[in-house]
Amino acid sequence: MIEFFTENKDMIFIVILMIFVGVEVIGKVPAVLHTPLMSGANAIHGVVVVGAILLMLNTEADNYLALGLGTVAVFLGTLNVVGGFVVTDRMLEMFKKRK
Amino acid sequence: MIEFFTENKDMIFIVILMIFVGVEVIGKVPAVLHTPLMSGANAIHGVVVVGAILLMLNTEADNYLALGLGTVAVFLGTLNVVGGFVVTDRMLEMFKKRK
Amino acid sequence: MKLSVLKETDKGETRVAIVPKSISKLKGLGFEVVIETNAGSNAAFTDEEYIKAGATIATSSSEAIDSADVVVKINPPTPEDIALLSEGQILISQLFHLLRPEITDALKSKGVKGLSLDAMPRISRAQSMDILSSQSNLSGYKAVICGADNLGKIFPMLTTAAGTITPARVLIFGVGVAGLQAIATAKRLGAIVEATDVRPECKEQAESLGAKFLTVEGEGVLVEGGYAKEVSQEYLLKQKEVVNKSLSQADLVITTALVQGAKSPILISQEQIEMMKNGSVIVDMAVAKGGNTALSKADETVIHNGVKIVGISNFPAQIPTNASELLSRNIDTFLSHMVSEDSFKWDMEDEITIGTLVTK
Amino acid sequence: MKLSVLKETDKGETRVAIVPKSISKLKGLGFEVVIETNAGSNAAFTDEEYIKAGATIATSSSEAIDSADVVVKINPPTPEDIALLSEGQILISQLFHLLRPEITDALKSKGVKGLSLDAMPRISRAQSMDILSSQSNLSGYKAVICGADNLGKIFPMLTTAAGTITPARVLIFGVGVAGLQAIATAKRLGAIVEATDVRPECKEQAESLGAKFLTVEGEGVLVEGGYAKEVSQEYLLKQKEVVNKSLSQADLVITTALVQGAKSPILISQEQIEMMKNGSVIVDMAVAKGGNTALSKADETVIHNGVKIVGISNFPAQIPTNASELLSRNIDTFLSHMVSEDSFKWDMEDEITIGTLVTK
Amino acid sequence: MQIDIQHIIYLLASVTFILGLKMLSNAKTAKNGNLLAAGGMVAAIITAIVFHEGAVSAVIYGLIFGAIVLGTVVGWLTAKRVQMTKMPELVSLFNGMGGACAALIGLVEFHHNVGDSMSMTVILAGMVIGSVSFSGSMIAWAKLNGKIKNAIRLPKYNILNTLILISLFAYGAWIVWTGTGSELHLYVLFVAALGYGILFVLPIGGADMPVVISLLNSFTGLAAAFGGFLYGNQVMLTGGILVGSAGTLLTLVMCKAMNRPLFNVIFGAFGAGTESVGESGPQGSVREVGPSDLAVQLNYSKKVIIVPGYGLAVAQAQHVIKELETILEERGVEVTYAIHPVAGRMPGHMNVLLAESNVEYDKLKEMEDINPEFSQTDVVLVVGANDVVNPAAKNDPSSPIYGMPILDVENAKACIVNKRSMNAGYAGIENELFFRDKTQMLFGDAKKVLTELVTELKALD
Amino acid sequence: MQIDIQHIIYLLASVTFILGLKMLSNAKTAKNGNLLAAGGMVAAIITAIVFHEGAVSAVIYGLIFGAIVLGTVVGWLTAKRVQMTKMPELVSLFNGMGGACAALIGLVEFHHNVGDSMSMTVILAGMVIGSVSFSGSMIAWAKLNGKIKNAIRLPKYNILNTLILISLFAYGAWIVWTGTGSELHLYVLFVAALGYGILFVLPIGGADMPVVISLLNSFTGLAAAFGGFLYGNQVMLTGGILVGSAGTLLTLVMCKAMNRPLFNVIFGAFGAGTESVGESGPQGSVREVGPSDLAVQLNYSKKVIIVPGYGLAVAQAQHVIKELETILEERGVEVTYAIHPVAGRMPGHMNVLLAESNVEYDKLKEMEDINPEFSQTDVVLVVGANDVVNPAAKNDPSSPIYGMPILDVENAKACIVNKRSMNAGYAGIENELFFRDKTQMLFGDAKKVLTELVTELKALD
Ligand SMILES: NC(=O)c1ccc[n+]([C@@H]2O[C@H](COP(=O)([O-])OP(=O)(O)OC[C@H]3O[C@@H](n4cnc5c(N)ncnc54)[C@H](OP(=O)(O)O)[C@@H]3O)[C@@H](O)[C@H]2O)c1
Ligand SMILES: NC(=O)c1ccc[n+]([C@@H]2O[C@H](COP(=O)([O-])OP(=O)(O)OC[C@H]3O[C@@H](n4cnc5c(N)ncnc54)[C@H](OP(=O)(O)O)[C@@H]3O)[C@@H](O)[C@H]2O)c1
Ligand SMILES: NC(=O)c1ccc[n+]([C@@H]2O[C@H](COP(=O)([O-])OP(=O)(O)OC[C@H]3O[C@@H](n4cnc5c(N)ncnc54)[C@H](O)[C@@H]3O)[C@@H](O)[C@H]2O)c1
Ligand SMILES: NC(=O)c1ccc[n+]([C@@H]2O[C@H](COP(=O)([O-])OP(=O)(O)OC[C@H]3O[C@@H](n4cnc5c(N)ncnc54)[C@H](O)[C@@H]3O)[C@@H](O)[C@H]2O)c1
Repeated sequence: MIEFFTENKDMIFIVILMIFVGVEVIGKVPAVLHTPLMSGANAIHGVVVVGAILLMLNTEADNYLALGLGTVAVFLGTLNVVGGFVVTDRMLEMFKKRK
Repeated sequence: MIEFFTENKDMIFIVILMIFVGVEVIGKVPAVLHTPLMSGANAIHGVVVVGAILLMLNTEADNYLALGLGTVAVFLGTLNVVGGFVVTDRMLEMFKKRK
Repeated sequence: MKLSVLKETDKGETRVAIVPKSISKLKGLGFEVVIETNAGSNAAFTDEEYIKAGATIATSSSEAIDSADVVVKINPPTPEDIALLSEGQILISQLFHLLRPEITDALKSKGVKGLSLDAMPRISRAQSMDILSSQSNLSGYKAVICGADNLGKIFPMLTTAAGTITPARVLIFGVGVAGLQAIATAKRLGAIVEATDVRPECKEQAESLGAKFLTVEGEGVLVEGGYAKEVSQEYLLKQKEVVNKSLSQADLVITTALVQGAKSPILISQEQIEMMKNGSVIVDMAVAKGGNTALSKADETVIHNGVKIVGISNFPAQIPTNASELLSRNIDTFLSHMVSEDSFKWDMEDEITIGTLVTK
Repeated sequence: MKLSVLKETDKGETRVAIVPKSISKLKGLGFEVVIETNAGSNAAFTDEEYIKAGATIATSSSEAIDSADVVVKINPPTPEDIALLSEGQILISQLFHLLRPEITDALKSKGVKGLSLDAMPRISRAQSMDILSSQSNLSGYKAVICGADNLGKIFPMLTTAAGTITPARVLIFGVGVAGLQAIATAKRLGAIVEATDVRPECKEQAESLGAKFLTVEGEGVLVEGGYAKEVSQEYLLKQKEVVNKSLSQADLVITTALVQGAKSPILISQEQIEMMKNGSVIVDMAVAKGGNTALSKADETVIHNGVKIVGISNFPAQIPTNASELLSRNIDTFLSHMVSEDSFKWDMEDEITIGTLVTK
Repeated sequence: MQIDIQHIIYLLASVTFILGLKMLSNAKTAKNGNLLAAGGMVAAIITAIVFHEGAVSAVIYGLIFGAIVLGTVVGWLTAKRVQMTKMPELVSLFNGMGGACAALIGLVEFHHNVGDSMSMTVILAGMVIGSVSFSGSMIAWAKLNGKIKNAIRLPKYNILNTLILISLFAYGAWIVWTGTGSELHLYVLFVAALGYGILFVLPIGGADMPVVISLLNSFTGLAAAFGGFLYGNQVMLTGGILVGSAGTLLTLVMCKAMNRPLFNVIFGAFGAGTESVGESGPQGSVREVGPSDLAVQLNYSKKVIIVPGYGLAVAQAQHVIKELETILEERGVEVTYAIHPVAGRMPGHMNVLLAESNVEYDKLKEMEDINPEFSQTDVVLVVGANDVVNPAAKNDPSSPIYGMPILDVENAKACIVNKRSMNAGYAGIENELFFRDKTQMLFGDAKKVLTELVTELKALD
Repeated sequence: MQIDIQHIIYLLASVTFILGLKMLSNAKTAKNGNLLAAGGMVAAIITAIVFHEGAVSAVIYGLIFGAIVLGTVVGWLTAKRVQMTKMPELVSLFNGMGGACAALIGLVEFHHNVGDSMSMTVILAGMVIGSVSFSGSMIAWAKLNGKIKNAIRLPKYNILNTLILISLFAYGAWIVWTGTGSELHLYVLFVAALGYGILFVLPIGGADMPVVISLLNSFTGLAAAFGGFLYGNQVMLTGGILVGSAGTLLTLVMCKAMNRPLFNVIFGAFGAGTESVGESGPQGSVREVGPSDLAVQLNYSKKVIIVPGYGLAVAQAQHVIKELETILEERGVEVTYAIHPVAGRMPGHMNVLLAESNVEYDKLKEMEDINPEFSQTDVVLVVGANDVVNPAAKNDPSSPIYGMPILDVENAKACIVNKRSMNAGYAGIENELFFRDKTQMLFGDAKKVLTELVTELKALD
């Protein structure tokens, strides 16, 4: 365990810092922004699509099952990313001063 | 440069994140806390004393100049750390409810 | 249809039933409006203004009543008025049919349809026709002004180089329409206001205007449809206990307590008056119905033991302009409710018609 | 030392110079206090209260004046008072030495030392002895109450089921002590208040109480030590222009403009009164010094063209309790300034002594 | 060299995520923040494809592009077409897609890493969490959608769910421990995780869905982070962790705003409390609004009308309402007051109050004058009034207030009603207005909630 | 193994720094935050010593311990003994010590790293920044201390300073570029940096010292971070960077609070603005206070007396003052109003205003009644009053207000005076009170600053 820690100490520190940043960033958000913020965060975790892409790129061309699942994964991930950002953008429309 | 970057990419990312954390942490501090906060931060950078200690530990026992300067550095660093924390603590006394 | 407005003849009355502003509305309803000359002059409405608004002027009450379809005034008709009225005419005014049945009888025998303004049912949609509300409201204001004028002190607290004047203490009996407006007015002028009423919901209402409410925890009050109907003797005794301290400190006391269809209750006895401060003032707004104190006299100021008891039976007459405006609006709203397509509807299903039509 | 307080004999005067509360202070200064019987009764201070406070009662003014060291009253001494006074006595009252030199002359010839309350220098440390301030302040309040009582309208805006009553518009001329209190009181009651004065600093003061200030951009005003000394004819014309619109909309006008040591300026001419609304009211507080309108008459109500012009020369007498309290405090503070170790100091370096001692 | 640039881009993308989220938490910068993060995302995706080393068959590229293009088109269109009111359920749907993506990655990668216990742990954790997030989100979506109407609760569902959760852990641990590569175990775990997600969300009432979605959102973040760990991919790791931590905090903040303890959120049993308020009444359900949401509505309005009633007087909120007016006017919102002739308990009651707090007389409008203006009004704020805005006066001849003219607040674009409860007013009758579509209830003492509203408004600047 | 534990401890220490700083930015947690960070620091120092690998002579250990013990004793005693008012200068002094420590490290390490341009860069940067911080801090300390009284300005000091700064850069770059190991160059650079520090702070006025100290503070943080880079020591790196970034932001925040653009802060020319306000008047200098500092003072008081004057009326601040009263009373502070008989411009002026905002009559105290109470009062807040609190009425027989009784606000522990400027009141005379030691001026329109004060008070909860 400690060994794992030492190997990945920077990574772990990054994770800890990232948690801090995540928490801090949300810290004082006015309640009105809860939903858009949730939606924006939702789009960001769509970054999982990168994993799906890497998976595809590393899969042999004849592993049809893997390719099939991978393609679906890329599709779903993209949906998450694109849909997420667009819907957030639309939610934020209402914050534009109406004049 | 890019090479330096790649070698230290985690370090650099940590630095970047640390900057974020630093900025976020201060973000909404009420003006009343400016001085104690400054004083607390002042104590924290006293961590430089760790550098002075490492310097001493790595210096040969006969390098008198280095040892002399190093000892002074440790002394000054300790002053920074101890004085900094204590003075901050005293400043914060006034935030105790008087009853 | 011809609608005639009479000049009030009661002593001290200064109001007029219809003001120039209402005339166009009445014309819209199909009325031709005739005003007895100088009917509005005491309320600052000149004949010229009426003419400009589209009315015609009658030089006398007989001229006005003659050939009128509808006759409007505020106070009950005098015997002379009744003599001038003729069969089929409609009279709109206060008729007090329960208290003064002789008037209704006279009208009945003459075949005059009497619509009594004081009999307006106190339901939500009739609020805009309710002259009791509109006039009590103004009275509540005026009672405070009258009290302030009679008092040897000022209302607000003032810290000055020549010492601090303590705020006047005002105590109000009865937190109905008049009582609430009195609270508001006294409070505005800076007094410390206390109030009491038999109805418990008045506490919140009084407090919503910044007054302290003196709650009497007593039995024996019958409240019906928002009105105190009957108050027992025990209750009145309890009330005395509760208010006595406030009474002895009060600079101004305003009483507004009425009980529907009965003499007003005596809330302040002679002994209580005697425990009041030298120089203090009581304004009795219930004096027309007998008064709320043992010593009040209608339209007189009695001074007893250094306490002035001011009894004014017709407060609205002291603010004739506004009072007439509101009355006129009440009446024109009432008429527009009663009339449709240039004639009276006489809808005998309608609560308002049933309530106000006291002689058929 | 014996200090005697006389009962006021002027018509309509209800105040008393010393109230029971001051007596212990006066005794502390070394005075034995004698009060003419019933001196305070109109201001709600009974003889018993005075006795309880430590004073003795004199049955007549002659008894009171006889053997007194100091005689105190509010209004200037009557010829009878003067006849009773004797050499070496000190008289404290208003003496109006500039306007009515005959009084001072009479006192001088009798050898009476006269301390004139109205001659109090208006410096900071004399503020607590300044009866003009203390009485003007109460007058400002009372003038509004009086106006409200005379007006056929109410002050506040009210939205009711019978229509909306628009707020009364009040216009105040002269933003001195009385004018400011009048602004405050009218504003409290809910009126829309406008005010004007020759002194430009009054703008901020009026606004600090919620009034709109009508600035007259004119030359020809001489202001000395905070007092308007002289106002030119051109200025008055300019002022008319500025105020005429407000005047024609006003329901109540209160005038307070005084010019020290001169007749009060006429600010509202007859034509201007004629442009005012039917039913509106003017309360002229300057009427004792000639009045601010062309038609005002002291202690009379003139009705011209539907406009009531109320001239009351002694407003404080209408709030005798508070007015007497403040006066009494002014006087006892004055005395404690003048007296030390049981005798008068006659410090002729002292501005207050110099100013008030008008006959030596 | 390539790899270096790749790292720089990943790093920059991570930074855009942080900045984007940061900017999203401020009304003024939110829109740009979203775009910034989106930009970073695009860069990260392109980088992943372009900088890949080693030969890849064209088919695979084709599949990837196809999936991306399809995903983009479908995602874009769905997001663009959805109605404003349906957005929360769409967020839930998209969140589920992300979770599914993570789950699929786990399913596929499992084989490659059998034996490496660290990797297996990471893969299984990502897969389980992704699956829970997926199935849970789908249930949440169906609920918001109205496809599932009620909170379905198995008997003792709390204990059941906790047991399942523990079993999932244990099972996963066992798979890693034994190092088994068996497909069966993998799929059983997968199905069990899906099942848990469903059971987790099913018992929860509709009112609590936003909290659940936020929680599932942070789950998906966590799943993405595990993916990042697996591939040693920084942008996935940071993006995932960021959403995981921010999402968790957001959930807590939302819980706090709704006064619901975290414990109940995790172990089911939610929704019971608010639902009774939110969906009571014979006439249907009322919509609640909080001071903060109202603050935005007001801040971005052009014209606001305040309708004061007796409750304003009871709460003595006249000074706060004036403060509200001042702030809104400063922000360029036109504010007027509609004074009903019988609002309060005495004629002119409202006038007395509003004069005390120095509201200008010009701002007080009579009923007849203001009624035509409601239709051009963005927000009507009814403060402690009830009977004077009760449509029964117009519609219901049996009502005691029938025939009384009322303020036509319904004509405005939105109508907010502040009162302490659903209790009746003076006339003692129910008010249908509260159940109308355009109406939102702001419950609480007028002085208290308006003070909160003012605070939120100030924070919005 | 050892090295692993060392890393874990360093990591935890870094986290305590972050958490500590975070907690320091909230009044309630600040004290614990400081202790937490101190704990982390102790752990980091012990770790550095204990986990060192390789033999070290006992002498060196002795030196280290000696230095630490001495530093601890001296630091502790100085910090404990200093007066409250002298704390800022002490902070500056300690900051300088930290800078010196960093500079010394650079001086010594230079030799070991000649040739390695990366390390040289890091070392020189740390040394230069540390030196500037050291000498700058010493000047700031001397200024606050009163040892240096005036802002000393060389002619065209702006251009001069900029030139020196550029030269420092260039010189350092040249040393790295050439890879020279010459001691001479090193020491020249060192001295030049010290010189820059001095010239940088000298021209700056006393009022701006807090900003400068904060800036120098972040410099020292940066210097420490370079040290961390050099040794590959995480805790130094993170601690330093944290302080560097937090300090920079803090500096900006402080600049904003003082309305001074960042440009002026870096390129000299500060202090010119406020000094004239801050130190004018024949009677000495006035102390200013901001709404936020005042908020703390009030929040932690037991008894507060408000003295309203004509300015309250002019500003129409009666509603805000009532809000202030309400909040303070909620926090358990006893609030009363002292009404001077001639405050305002008409008798009873204050009564009219305060009645409008519903201040209870009981809370209004007359002069005679309240004067004895001032001595038991923590804070007196004078709002727009002047003559009525002017001690000249008691002390100065030549004053036009001599003999007028006044409110004895001086007897309170602290006296805050709000007005817009140093202008006189009605009587047109100066007020010595404003220059007294216990007095702090809160400049600005009463309504505006009191609103800010209320906002700050709310934030404090
Ligand atoms: N104006 C007059 O002259 C007069 C005289 C007599 C009767 N009335 C009658 O009074 C009624 C007036 O209508 P309205 O709409 O003004 O009043 P209303 O119909 O009585 O409604 C007032 C509402 O305010 C809410 N409320 C009470 N305290 C509150 C607080 N502290 N904070 C927030 N909300 C509060 C109450 O709901 P919750 O309990 O849920 O909070 C109540 O439903 C009419 O029916 C009228 O006929 C008027
Ligand atoms: N009460 C009476 O009956 C009466 C009558 C006539 C005269 N006086 C005289 O008036 C004086 C009253 O004393 P005071 O202490 O109340 O008033 P003051 O001495 O006139 O001082 C008021 C102070 O308020 C400040 N101020 C003005 N507007 C402000 C705003 N918007 N925000 C914050 N501060 C503001 C002014 O300073 P800045 O300009 O720097 O802001 C001024 O120095 C006495 O000298 C008294 O003799 C009283
Ligand atoms: N249409 C409507 O809905 C409508 C119209 C007008 C008034 N009202 C309501 O009717 C009620 C009564 O109004 P009102 O002013 O005409 O009443 P009122 O003039 O009949 O009586 C005045 C007040 O005196 C009180 N009172 C009676 N006996 C008392 C006693 N012994 N001691 C103390 N107080 C006593 C009554 O309770 C009442 O509040 C109020 O609640 C008012 O709001 C309703
Ligand atoms: N001891 C003191 O410091 C002290 C005491 C009392 C009053 N004062 C000040 O003295 C000033 C005057 O007070 P006062 O009430 O006794 O004044 P006043 O009674 O002499 O006059 C009343 C007001 O009328 C105004 N006026 C005169 N001619 C006018 C015209 N033609 N048009 C319009 N307005 C006109 C005056 O400017 C004054 O404001 C005020 O500023 C008051 O605050 C100071």
